[in-house]
Amino acid sequence: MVALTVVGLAGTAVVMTVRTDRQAVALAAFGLSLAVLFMALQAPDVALSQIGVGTAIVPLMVMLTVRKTRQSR
Amino acid sequence: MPGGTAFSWLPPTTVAVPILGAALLLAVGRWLPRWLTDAIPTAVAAGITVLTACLLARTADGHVVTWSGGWRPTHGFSVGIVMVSDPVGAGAALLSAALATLALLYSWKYFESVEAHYHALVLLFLAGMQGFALTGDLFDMFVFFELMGASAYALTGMKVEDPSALQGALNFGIINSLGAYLTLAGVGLLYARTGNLGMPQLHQSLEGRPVDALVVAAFVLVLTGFLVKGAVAPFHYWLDDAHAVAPAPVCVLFSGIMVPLGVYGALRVYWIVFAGVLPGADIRRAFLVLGVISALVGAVMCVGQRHIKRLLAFSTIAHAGLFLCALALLSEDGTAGALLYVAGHAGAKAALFLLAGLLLNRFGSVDEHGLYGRGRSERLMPWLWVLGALALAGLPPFGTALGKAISEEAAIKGGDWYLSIVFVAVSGLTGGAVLRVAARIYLGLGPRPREGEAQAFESTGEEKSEARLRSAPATMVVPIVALLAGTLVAGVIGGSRSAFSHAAAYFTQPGAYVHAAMTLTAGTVSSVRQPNWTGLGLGLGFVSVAVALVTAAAGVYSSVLADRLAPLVRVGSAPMRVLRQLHSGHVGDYVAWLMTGVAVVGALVGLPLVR
Amino acid sequence: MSVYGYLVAFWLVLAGSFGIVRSRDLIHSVVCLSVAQSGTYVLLLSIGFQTKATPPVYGSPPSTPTRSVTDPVVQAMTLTDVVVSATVTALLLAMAVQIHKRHGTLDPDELRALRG
Amino acid sequence: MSRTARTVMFAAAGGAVAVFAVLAVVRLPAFGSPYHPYRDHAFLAGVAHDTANLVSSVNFDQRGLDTLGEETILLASVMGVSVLLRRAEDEEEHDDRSVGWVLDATRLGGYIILPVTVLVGFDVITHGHLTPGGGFQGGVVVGTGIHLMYVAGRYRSLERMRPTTPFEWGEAVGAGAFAAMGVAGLLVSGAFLANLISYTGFGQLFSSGTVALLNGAVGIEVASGVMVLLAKFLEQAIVLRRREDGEK
Repeated sequence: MVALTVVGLAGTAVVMTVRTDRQAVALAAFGLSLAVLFMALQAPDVALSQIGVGTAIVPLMVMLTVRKTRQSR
Repeated sequence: MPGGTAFSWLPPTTVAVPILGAALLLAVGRWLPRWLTDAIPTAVAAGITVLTACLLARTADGHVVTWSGGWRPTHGFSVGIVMVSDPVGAGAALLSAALATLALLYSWKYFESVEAHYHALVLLFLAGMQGFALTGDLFDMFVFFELMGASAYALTGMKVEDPSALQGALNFGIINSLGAYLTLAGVGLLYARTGNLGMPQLHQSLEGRPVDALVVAAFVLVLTGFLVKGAVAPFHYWLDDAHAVAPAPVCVLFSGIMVPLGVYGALRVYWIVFAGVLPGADIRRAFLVLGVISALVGAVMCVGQRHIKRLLAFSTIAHAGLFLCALALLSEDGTAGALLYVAGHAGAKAALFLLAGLLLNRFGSVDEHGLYGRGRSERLMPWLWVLGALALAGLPPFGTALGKAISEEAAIKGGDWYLSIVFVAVSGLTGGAVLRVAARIYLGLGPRPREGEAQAFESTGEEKSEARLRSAPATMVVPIVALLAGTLVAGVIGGSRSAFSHAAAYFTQPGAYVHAAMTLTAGTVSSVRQPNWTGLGLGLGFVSVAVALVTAAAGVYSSVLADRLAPLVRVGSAPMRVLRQLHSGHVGDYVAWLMTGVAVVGALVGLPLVR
Repeated sequence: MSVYGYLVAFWLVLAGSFGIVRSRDLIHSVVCLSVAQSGTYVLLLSIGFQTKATPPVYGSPPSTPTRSVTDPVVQAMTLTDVVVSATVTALLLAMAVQIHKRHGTLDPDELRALRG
Repeated sequence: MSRTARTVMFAAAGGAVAVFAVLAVVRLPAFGSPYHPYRDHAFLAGVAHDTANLVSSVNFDQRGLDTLGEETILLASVMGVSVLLRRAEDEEEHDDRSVGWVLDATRLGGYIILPVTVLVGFDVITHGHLTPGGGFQGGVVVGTGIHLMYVAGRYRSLERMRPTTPFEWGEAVGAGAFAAMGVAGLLVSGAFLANLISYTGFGQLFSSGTVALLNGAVGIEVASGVMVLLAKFLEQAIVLRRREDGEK
C-alpha cells in the first residue's frame, strides 16, 4: 500500500523535474521505489532486474547524454 | 506429429532463420568483403520468401498450427505459445519477405559506406514482421510488434551524416513505443479477466460472457498500438516524418508492408478474440469513421506536398484509411477486396519509393520544385513512374484497381454507397499528385514553378546524398520492374482472385481458426463467391483515373489557373494551412493526438453499449 | 484497497504521457516515456499478485501442487520487458545525441525543420 | 499547435481515458484474489520439468518464443545504438582521458568489489533456474560490474579492459546460440524450443535441461549488450569532440 503511494509520488516527481540532470537522479529514486514495490508484490526476479537496470544503467546513460549535449552547447 | 499439423515446423523457422542470419552477419560482418555482406542477407531473405511461399500453399486447405516447445493443449488448455498461420497471415509474411529481398537487392548500390549493421537490422525487421503475421498469441504479437519497432527506429536514424531532421526518427520511436505500452496494458487487462494469452483460448473464454467496460477498454487499448502502426487518422502523424528521414529501401518496407500489417493486426485481433463478444455494428461504424477520416486527411495533405517522399507517405496514410474502410465492412467480399488492394498497393508504392531513391541518388534532392525539368534526359524512369502513378490511381488492369472495385461493390451491397465516392476521390487525388510529380520532373510540363511559390510551411527536400550515379544500375531497376509486374499480375490472372476470396473466407470465420488451433485438425471453411471484374468496377476504375489526370493537370498548371480561380484557391488554402499546422513535427502534439485518438475510439465503441 | 494498485499503474502511464506533452527537452520526454512504461509493469505485477502467497521459487520440490504462489507468467513477461525496454530507451537517447549534434538544440519547439 | 492548446487537448483526452480506466479497473478481479488459471498450469508444467525457479521455467521453457523475440529486440537496439553513435567524420579523439582524480578509498574499494560483482553476476546467470535471477538479471549485473573500473580507476584502464569488438561478437554468439537451440529443439523433437536434455533431479545444477543453457546464452548476450551500450555512451560523452571545438 505504502510502496504503491511512494511509487506514484516518485513517478510524478520524475515527470515534474524539468532540468534533465536533476531528472536522472529522480529517475534513479523512482527505479529504487519500483524495486521495493516489486519485492512487496512477491516478485524477486523483477525486483533484481529493476535494481540493475532502472537504478543503475538508465540514469547513468541519461547523465552521459546530458553531459554530451550540455558540453558542446 | 508433435506440436501441430504437418508442416508445423515452417512458421518458427521463418522467424528463427533471419535472426540467425543477423547474428552471423553481426559476428563476422567486419571481415567480410562488401559484396558478401550484400549477398548473404539477400540470399537469406530470398530463402524466407521461398519458405513462406510453400507455407502459403500449405495453408490453402487448412490452418498450419504450431505449439512452440511441444506444449500441446491437454484438455483444452496449453501453457505454450501457438502459431496459427492461415492464408492471410502466410500471405502477409510472403509479401514482407518478398519486399525485404527486393529492398536488400536495391540497396547493393544505394549505400556506399555501411557495414553489416544495416543488413542485420533489415533481417531482424523481417523476423519481426514474420513473427507478427504468423503468431496466434496476443503477448507474442506485442513482442514482435516491438521488435519491428526497435529495428525500424534504428533503420530510420541510420544516415547520421544526413542533414534532414533526425527528429522524425525520435518522434516515430516515442509514439510507437507509447502505442505498444498501451497495447501491453490492454493485454494485461485481458489476461486478468480470462487468465490466458493465446487468441484461440481468449476466443473460447470470452465468447459466452456479457460485454462490460473491461472488455471494451481492453479492446480499445489493444487496438491502439495496432492503429498507431497502421497510421490511422488520429495516430498517423509520425509516418510522414519517419518517411522523410528514412532511406528509400527502408521506406519500401515501411509503406509496403509495415503499415498494412498494423491494420491486419487490428482486424485479426477483432475477428478472432472480440468477434463473438462485441456487437459488429458499433465496431463497423467505428472503423468506418476512422478509415474515412484518415483517407481524406491523407489525400488532401498528399496533394499539397513538394517533398516526394513525404508525398508518398501521405498517400500511404490515405490508402491505409481505404484498407480500413474495406476491412471495416466486416464482410467476406470487403476483406477479399482489401487484401487484393493491399497486395497491389504494396507493389506500386514500393516501386515509387525506389524510384524516389533513384532520384535522390541522381540529383541529390527529392524536392519537386528543385528537380523541375531535370529528368528530361531519362528514358526508362518516366514510364515506370507514370505506370506506378496509374496503378496507384486504380487503372483497371492493375491489382489495385481490382481490389478497389471489389471493395466498392461490397460497400454498395453493404449499404454504404458513399464509400465508393471516398474510394474514387482518394485514389484519384493520390494518383494525381504522383502524376503531377512525374509530369513536372520528367516532362517539364507547365510553367517553371517560381521559387517564391513554395509556401512558408513547405519543408524542402534537399538531402545531401553521397554519390552521383550516372545511369541507374541494374540492381536498382530490376526490383522496380518486378514490383510493377507483380501489381499487374495480381489484377490480371484469375487464380489470384479465387485465392484472395478463399483467404478472406478463412480470415472472417474465427470458428475454423479456433477449432484448428485447439484440436489440431484442419477446420473446413466454405468460401462463397468468385469476385471478378464487373461493369461497375471497371467504370469506377476509369473514373478515378480521370480524377487523377484532372488533379495532375490542375497541379502542374496551378500558377496559371490561380489568378482565374482566385476565390476557389483562397477558400481551399484555409483548411490546407490548418492541416499543415497540425502536422507540426512536435512530439508533444503527437502524444496529445494519440491520447485524443484513444478517447475517440473508446467513445465510438463504448458509448453505444452504455445505452 | 483492492483497486488502488491498478489506479497507480494508470496514473503512471498518464503522468508519463503528460510529461512528454509538456516537455521542452527531448531527453526529458524519453525519460517520461520510461516512466509511462514502468506504469505497465506495475499494472502487470499487481494483476499477478495474490495475498499471502510466496514468490514462485522453490528450494525443495513441492510435495503437493500448492496454490499459494504468485503468478510466474506475469513476472516472466515483466522481467524480460524491463531489461529490453532499457535498451530501447538507450536507442532513443542515442538518437537524441545525434539530433543535438546535427541541430544544436533539443527543444522540440525550436526544431522546426520538420514542417510537415 | 501552441503549448497551451496542446495541454488543454491532452487534459481533456487524458480525463476521458482516465474515466475509461476507472470503469474498466473496477471490473477487474480483486487485487489479491487467488484467481490465476494460467499460474496453475504453468506451475504443473514447471514442476514436471524440475525447474525450481518457475519464472525461468515460464520464460525459457514454456513461452520460449517470447524470450527469443525479446532478446532479439535487445540485439536490434544495441546494434541501433552502435550504428547511431559511430564516429562521424567531423569528430576526433580528445586525449583528456587521463585526468580524473579518484579518492584512494574508492580506488581500493573498487578493486575489491569489482571481481566480487562479476562473480556474483555469473553466479546469478548459471543458477537462473534455481534461485531468483537468470540470464537477464545476471547479464545486467556483470555488465555494470565491469564499469566499476571506471568509477574506481581511470577511463583508459577501462578501455584497455574491454575493447568493444569481442563484446559485439559475444552478443552475436549469445543471440545465435539461443536461436540455434530453438532450431535444434525443432530438429530433434519436432517442436521449436523444446526442452531437450533429460531433466534429472530437482534442485541440482543441471536439473532443468535447456532452461539452464538458454539462461547462459541470454546471460552472455545481455552482458555483452550492456557492455557495448555503455562503451558507446562513454565514448561519446568523454572522448569524442567535434573538430572545431577540439582546436579551441
